[in-house]
Amino acid sequence: MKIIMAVIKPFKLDEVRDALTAAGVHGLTVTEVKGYGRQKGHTEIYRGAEYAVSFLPKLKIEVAVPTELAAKVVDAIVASARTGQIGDGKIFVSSLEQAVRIRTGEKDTDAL
Amino acid sequence: MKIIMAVIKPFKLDEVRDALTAAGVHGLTVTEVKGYGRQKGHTEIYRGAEYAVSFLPKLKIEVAVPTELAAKVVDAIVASARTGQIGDGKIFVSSLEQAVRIRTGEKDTDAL
Amino acid sequence: MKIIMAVIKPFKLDEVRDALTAAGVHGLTVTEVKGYGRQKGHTEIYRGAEYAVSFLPKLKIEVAVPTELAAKVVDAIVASARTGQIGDGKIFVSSLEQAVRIRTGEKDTDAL
Amino acid sequence: MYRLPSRGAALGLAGLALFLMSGSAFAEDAAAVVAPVPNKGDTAWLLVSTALVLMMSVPGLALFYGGLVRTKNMLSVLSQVFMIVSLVSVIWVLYGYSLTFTEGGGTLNAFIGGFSRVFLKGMTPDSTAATFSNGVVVPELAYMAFQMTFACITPALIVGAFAERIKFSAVLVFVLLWVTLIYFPIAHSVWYWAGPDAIADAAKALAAATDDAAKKVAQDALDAVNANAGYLQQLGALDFAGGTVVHINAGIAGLVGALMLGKRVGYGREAMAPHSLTMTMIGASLLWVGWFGFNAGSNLEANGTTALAFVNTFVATAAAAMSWLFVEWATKGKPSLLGMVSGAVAGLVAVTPASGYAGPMGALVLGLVVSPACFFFVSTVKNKFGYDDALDVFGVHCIGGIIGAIGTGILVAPYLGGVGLTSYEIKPGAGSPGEYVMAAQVLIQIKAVLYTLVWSGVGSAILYKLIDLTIGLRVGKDAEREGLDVSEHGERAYNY
Amino acid sequence: MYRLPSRGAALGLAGLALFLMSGSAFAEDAAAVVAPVPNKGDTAWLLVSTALVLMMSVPGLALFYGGLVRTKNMLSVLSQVFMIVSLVSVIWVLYGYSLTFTEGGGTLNAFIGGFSRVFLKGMTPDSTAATFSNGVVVPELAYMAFQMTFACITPALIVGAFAERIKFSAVLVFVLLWVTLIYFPIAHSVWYWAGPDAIADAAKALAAATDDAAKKVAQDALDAVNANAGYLQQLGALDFAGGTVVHINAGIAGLVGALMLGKRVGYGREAMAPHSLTMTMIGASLLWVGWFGFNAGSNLEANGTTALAFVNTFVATAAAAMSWLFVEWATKGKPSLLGMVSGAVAGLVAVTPASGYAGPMGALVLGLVVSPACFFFVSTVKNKFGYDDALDVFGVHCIGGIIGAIGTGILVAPYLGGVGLTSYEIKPGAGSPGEYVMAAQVLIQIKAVLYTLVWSGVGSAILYKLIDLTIGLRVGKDAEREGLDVSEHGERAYNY
Amino acid sequence: MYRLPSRGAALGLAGLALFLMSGSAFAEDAAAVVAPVPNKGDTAWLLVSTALVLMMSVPGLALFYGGLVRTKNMLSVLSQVFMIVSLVSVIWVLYGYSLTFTEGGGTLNAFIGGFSRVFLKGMTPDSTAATFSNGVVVPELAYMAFQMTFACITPALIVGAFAERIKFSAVLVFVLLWVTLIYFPIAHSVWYWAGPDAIADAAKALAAATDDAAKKVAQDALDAVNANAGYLQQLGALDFAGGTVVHINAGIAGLVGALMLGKRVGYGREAMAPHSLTMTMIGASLLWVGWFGFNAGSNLEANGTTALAFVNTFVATAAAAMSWLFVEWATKGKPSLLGMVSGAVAGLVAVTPASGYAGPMGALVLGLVVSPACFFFVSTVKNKFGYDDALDVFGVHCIGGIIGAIGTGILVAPYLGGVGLTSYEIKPGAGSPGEYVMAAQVLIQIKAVLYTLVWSGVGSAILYKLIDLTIGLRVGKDAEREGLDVSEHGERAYNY
Ligand SMILES: Nc1ncnc2c1ncn2[C@@H]1O[C@H](COP(=O)(O)OP(=O)(O)O)[C@@H](O)[C@H]1O
Ligand SMILES: Nc1ncnc2c1ncn2[C@@H]1O[C@H](COP(=O)(O)OP(=O)(O)O)[C@@H](O)[C@H]1O
Ligand SMILES: Nc1ncnc2c1ncn2[C@@H]1O[C@H](COP(=O)(O)OP(=O)(O)O)[C@@H](O)[C@H]1O
Repeated sequence: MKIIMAVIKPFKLDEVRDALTAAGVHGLTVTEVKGYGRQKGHTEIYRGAEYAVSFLPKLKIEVAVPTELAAKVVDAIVASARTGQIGDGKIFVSSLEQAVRIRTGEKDTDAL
Repeated sequence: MKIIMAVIKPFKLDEVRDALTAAGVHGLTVTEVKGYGRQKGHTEIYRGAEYAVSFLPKLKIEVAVPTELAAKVVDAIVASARTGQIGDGKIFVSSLEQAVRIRTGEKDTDAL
Repeated sequence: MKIIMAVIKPFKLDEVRDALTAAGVHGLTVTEVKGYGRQKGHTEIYRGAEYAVSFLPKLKIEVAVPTELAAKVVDAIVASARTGQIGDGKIFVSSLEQAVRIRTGEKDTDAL
Repeated sequence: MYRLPSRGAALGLAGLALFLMSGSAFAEDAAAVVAPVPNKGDTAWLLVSTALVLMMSVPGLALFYGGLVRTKNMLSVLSQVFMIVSLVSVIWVLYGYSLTFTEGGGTLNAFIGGFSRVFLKGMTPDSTAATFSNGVVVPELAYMAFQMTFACITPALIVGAFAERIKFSAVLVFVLLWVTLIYFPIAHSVWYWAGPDAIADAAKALAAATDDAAKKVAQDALDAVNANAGYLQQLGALDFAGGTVVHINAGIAGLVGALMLGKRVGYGREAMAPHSLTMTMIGASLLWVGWFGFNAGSNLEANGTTALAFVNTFVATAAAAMSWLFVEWATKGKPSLLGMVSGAVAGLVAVTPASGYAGPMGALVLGLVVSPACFFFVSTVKNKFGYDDALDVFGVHCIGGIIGAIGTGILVAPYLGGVGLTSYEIKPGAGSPGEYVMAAQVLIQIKAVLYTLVWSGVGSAILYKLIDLTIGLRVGKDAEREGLDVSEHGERAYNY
Repeated sequence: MYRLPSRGAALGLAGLALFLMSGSAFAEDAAAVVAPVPNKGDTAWLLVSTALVLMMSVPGLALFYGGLVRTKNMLSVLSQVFMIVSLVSVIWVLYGYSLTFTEGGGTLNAFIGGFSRVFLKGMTPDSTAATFSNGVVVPELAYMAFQMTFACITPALIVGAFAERIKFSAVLVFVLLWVTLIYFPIAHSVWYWAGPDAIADAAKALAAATDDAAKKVAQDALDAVNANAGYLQQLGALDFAGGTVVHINAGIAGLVGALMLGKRVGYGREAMAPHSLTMTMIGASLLWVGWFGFNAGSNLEANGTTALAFVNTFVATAAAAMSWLFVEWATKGKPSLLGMVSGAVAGLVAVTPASGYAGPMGALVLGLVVSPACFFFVSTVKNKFGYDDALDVFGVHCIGGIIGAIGTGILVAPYLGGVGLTSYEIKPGAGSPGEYVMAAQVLIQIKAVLYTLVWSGVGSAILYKLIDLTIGLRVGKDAEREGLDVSEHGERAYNY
Repeated sequence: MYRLPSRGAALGLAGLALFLMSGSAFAEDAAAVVAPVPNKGDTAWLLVSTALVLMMSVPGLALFYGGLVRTKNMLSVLSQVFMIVSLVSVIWVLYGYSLTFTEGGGTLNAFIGGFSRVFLKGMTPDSTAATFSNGVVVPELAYMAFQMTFACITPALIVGAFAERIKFSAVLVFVLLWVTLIYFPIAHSVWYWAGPDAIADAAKALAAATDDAAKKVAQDALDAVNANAGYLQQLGALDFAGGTVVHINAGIAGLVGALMLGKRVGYGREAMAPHSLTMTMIGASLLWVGWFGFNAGSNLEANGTTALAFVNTFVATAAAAMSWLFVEWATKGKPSLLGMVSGAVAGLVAVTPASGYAGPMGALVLGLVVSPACFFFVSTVKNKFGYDDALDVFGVHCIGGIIGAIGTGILVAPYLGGVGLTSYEIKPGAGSPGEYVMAAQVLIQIKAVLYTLVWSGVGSAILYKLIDLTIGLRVGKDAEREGLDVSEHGERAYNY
């Protein structure tokens, strides 16, 4: 199994979710994160103090999939999350050794 | 070493923490996340607009453990986080190559 | 490639970011988390009710790097995030199989 | 707070001036001819006070309570308070005002009013209501609106006791029944009377009576006027702005509700920290500000006594905030904001019945005393007995109300700086000091407290039971876990 | 709400007393000598009302609206409202008050005032303005300030319609033009008149005229006084506190704006849930509290009619909150807080023109009726036609305003508990019941509604177009995605 | 704002009417017999104003400041403000009012009052206090309460300067000492006088004196009355509502505190963005609304001058909000909400001393001028000198206060639309225009500013040092990192 972690632009969530569902993924976990990268941020001024804000709001999606689905899922994310502008985000794929469904105790691909 | 990531129902946190402590784990990291899965969400209506909310609040627990403790920890989570109802969550286990304690620079199992 | 996850004290973020940039890292992702460990928390009292708060605010940094950079990055984090006091945090290194830049579809080290 | 049967014809200022110019002596018989006209300063003050008391409920109380619950129940608290205010104000104009402030039938009149003002029948911009001063009236519509806000906030206070677990529909039905069967009767018992001018007129007639037969008739008439009052009013209970009517009444109803609904899921096991003490602080501050309308507005006029009630409200609150702070600091090690604002509310509650009667130093002492008592209840008694009075309605409002009610009987003492009792008979046409015996007054106050505790406690228990057996009081366990905002209202408070 | 040319010399109370003491009869000619002095109760009330109406805008309306947008646009809404209030109050003292409440030139006077009060020229603490009552005046500065708050809040209402996408600079320019070309003329049309004393004086002169020639002259003078009024005032349109001037006016301008700016990026596709219903509830509550200043303050005096307007405002709001709740509960399955507070605002809007005219039961019915209508517009009509009136300015303010304006024509009926029409001619020197025919009055009300819809609708469209062609109305797509807070103001609302 | 020794016997309206009816001439000797009674409109206004000023502190100022700190210090700010208000109001009734507004002993009287009103001794609902008008009084309790709110808010303003790092206990001890040794003396110096009636009586006696000996005696008596006033009052310094007493006083104390406590950990290195500009905006709005009580309430009566102070407060604020906006827009590229509300507060500060003296156009100019000055201080001077005046107490309140104080000396000029100076001697019994020379007045104003800067600056420095050496001023570094909410109060503001 693989665990795929993708950092995307927040407003792309619904599209990505739909694409993943279409790709046969039934569950995922989303976290609000701040990203730092090539995309430049903005400056905020509070009275005298100026702050360069270089961390931008992003969403991190984590989805565990059977190995054979991994490539398809990566493609689905790329297709649905892309706007073509800097800051679209990244996908990171790692191997996953074990998955357990807490409710049933089912293991591995049955648990996904 | 293994890094175990578990998605659980928020109100189960204290029980899981206690179970992990009992299993010999001394540290863990928790993140507020939103989960999408079999558990169905709810509908919110704001004046004319209806939104189907399918992302539900969950907590993600990350805990790094020596390999030999991994199975015990997984069991402890399953036992303490289970309510038997849909949405209890998942556990994902991956291998961890290195751990460092920032304060001391200790490495690997010493760092946990 | 490696994916490095570090849990640090929140006010150390800017220093760590600078250290990472100096080490040649161009992007990272940050999450607000709560940490439980040796560092003891505090007690909160709300009228009659006392709560022992053992989860403390931390930041989790995730950064994907080419394997050859990993050690340097770990050292940079240790150096910049350390205060020498309990609760400075941990660094966890795992192997990363694939990285994709969503905007361009670039793969692996090109994507970082 | 008293109501006089409205007078049909209110003359304008010009009329008064004409009268003054008429050259005739300012004789008593002439005075009887001219119905008093409201002073515009009084009217302005009473209307402002009314707005202030509304502000106490929404957003004041709603935020004070809302900040203390968990995020997932924020909207449920706000909704309950907002809808209670709406519901009760509609009930009030339909029949509540009439049942509370008009004369009821025969002996029933001691406990409940009648129907002469149902749908505000016969009330016009010219209708007037009595004040505490002879010859001083206010527009009855203003008086009605002012009293409306009291009827609105009292049941809203209750919901804090069973927050985070009650059905919204149950709240509405409960409040409808509760104001009708508990609040209106108690308010009538405490506040209904014939007004100072009726007493003065009867007393004057008595003084003017020459032969014995006429004296007897006049005495009977005076007795009838005095008997035309609510039960606790007849007893002589002092409650300037609602210690019994509002706080004890709501506080005991809350406790009973908390007991009958049972504890929240996870109570005592899971952390239930307030989701936003910022909101609680805003709410407490607005309660403080609005409470000037509540207490000083209860004088109905804008005079020196109003200023006294205002000052007392200010000082008791400040003193109580401080004393809670120091008690908490000493016993728990840290002075908390929630402690301060809880103390402030306790002080406001305690000074409510005393506000127009005590002197400023008396109010200060009352404030210093009430907080430790309430603190003890919310932090020790509650934990000991284990009832889940979620937002301490009993510990703060009922206990604070009792201390205030009894304290009023003490602090009204002229030798303690209080204003003493006022008699409208000794010098008819002007209030003058009546006889005051502390022990006697304290006893009366205790009776009024017990009367309220029993009527409201038992009555509320019956109502809760009734609702539980019909539509049900409590949401399901899953709905409670999910939070009432989503499960009952289909919304979330925050989407940051 | 009317303005009287200020009187140069206002005597103090001592002067009045001296006059009263002079021994001469309180004759009409003597009365003409003494300029009326403001009653301090009236002044206090009017100033409090002014503060309350400011509180409606900031923080009230700002929070009500702000809570409904997404986090990233919170500050933009707060900024727009705050700056509109600031900008318009400066414009108001520079020339707005003059254009609205002084006599304009010739026939133009039906539509716009003149320049005699530009920069508040000639206004001193002693200047006075007329009220609805003969011989009763208030300090003109207080009257000016009160009216200022109306001019401030009206354009602030509009911004809800095109929230989350308009340029800040465009808002400022639009508001500058809009108040000048739309608001001041409409307010003048509805509220400008010569005041009751001018009518009374002319009517008295007519009554005193003996021969035919004199009668004709006097009649002409009376006609001139009556003609010295805004167009809709001359028509006889009733708008106690601004149903047409404020709500319909702003509501239609909002709709046109929403149409011309187009939908928000992602509208209908992305979730746009309110970021903080807590803030919305605070805002709605403060609107309710402040609206007493708006409606009851519009009586300018503190008397029984003020109390009536107060009560009507209270009751209509409560009824409307309840009726929205129940309609929503029935049709959508859950009673939401946003529903309740939307209903409350709809009730406040509807009762605004009627507040001093209807009886409390009339107001209650108005409240019950307005919510279902507004609910239908925001939940059905809007979705059907697909315009993005982001915060339902049209659905609540315009629709609610129309129902209120027409309802006023009905509910003013004495046989429905209303106060009827007032004539200042029949008994010169005292208002007395004028002739009322429901159908005729309703027709007048409809005319006033249409007049406002057309003037404001067309006028606003032209202004939007103009701005779009010059500095541009809308921010870029990226700026909109990022949120106006950061892109337009360089700040974020929350850094938790 | 001045206090008159209270009069034992206040007659009711009936008494006044009787007097009017007595047929005797309204002669001066007769007038002396009848003690003036408060007008209910004045009383209503003064009490409302008092409530408004309390609202400025809690929740107004607390939110304004609280929103600007980081989440972890939110409750500490709210707690400090709330407890300062509580503490100072208790001190005020115990001895503060007496020290400020009664006659002190001998030459000391120029700087501090006496003990005749300790514990509010001898104060009853019938006690009255003087206003600015001859023969017009208000209930002394209302006056006392109004002034109390000024004493409460002034030290609360200071805490913004050293927010996020001071010990809670240090705040309490500092404030206790500071109000006693700095605030009461300065308020006495500026506001204590014998009242207009005392001057009128003495002036009348002088006018009535026939021979030289009697003239000398009468002149000496008049001089004594005039000398029975605070030092700056004797100088002739104008401070309508507290530019020196409140804002300069607090502003300089804040700066000294910021310097003595040192910078926050991480200042200049870590981002310290406001945690909730929403709260700051709510706070600023409530400050605006409440400030009408502060400024227009300071007239004590509800008359045309009150309306003038009200209008000035409104207009200066709006103008200052706009001018900050445009300066910031021009220099930093974006118009921020924080800028607008900072400007609004600067405008409120500047207009405070001028509010009852300037004309509306003068107030407008004052508003336009003050913002750029304050903006320069908070964005350039502060960065340049590197002091950590966390919430810009110095930059806004002290600088704004200085500009207002000096501007008052200019804008009071009748030829600039101001009301000029008032003399109570020229026409005894009625205020009339006194002699005004701009240069002289401006010099007096500058003296008053310097006096305040020195007294408060030096005095505060000594107090800080004292506390630092005893209980310590600052929390430990870890406690500061963790945030004062948890480390000092054991709570968190938000648990979302
Ligand atoms: N090396 C990295 N490790 C972890 N996250 C990264 C890394 N580089 C970028 N990111 C994440 O990806 C987001 C987008 O990256 P950015 O360089 O701004 O644009 P792009 O992906 O278009 O090249 C960042 O905001 C950050 O959250
Ligand atoms: N494939 C997956 N990858 C990552 N997280 C998942 C995945 N499937 C489920 N989850 C997480 O687990 C939670 C529970 O899953 P759900 O299907 O609702 O119930 P259950 O675990 O009882 O089958 C989800 O809310 C989501 O956070
Ligand atoms: N086994 C673990 N797995 C995951 N996170 C951990 C683990 N142990 C500690 N942490 C994280 O590291 C943080 C610091 O750990 P702690 O034991 O308090 O101090 P130190 O790192 O100095 O030994 C914790 O707050 C927690 O977030």
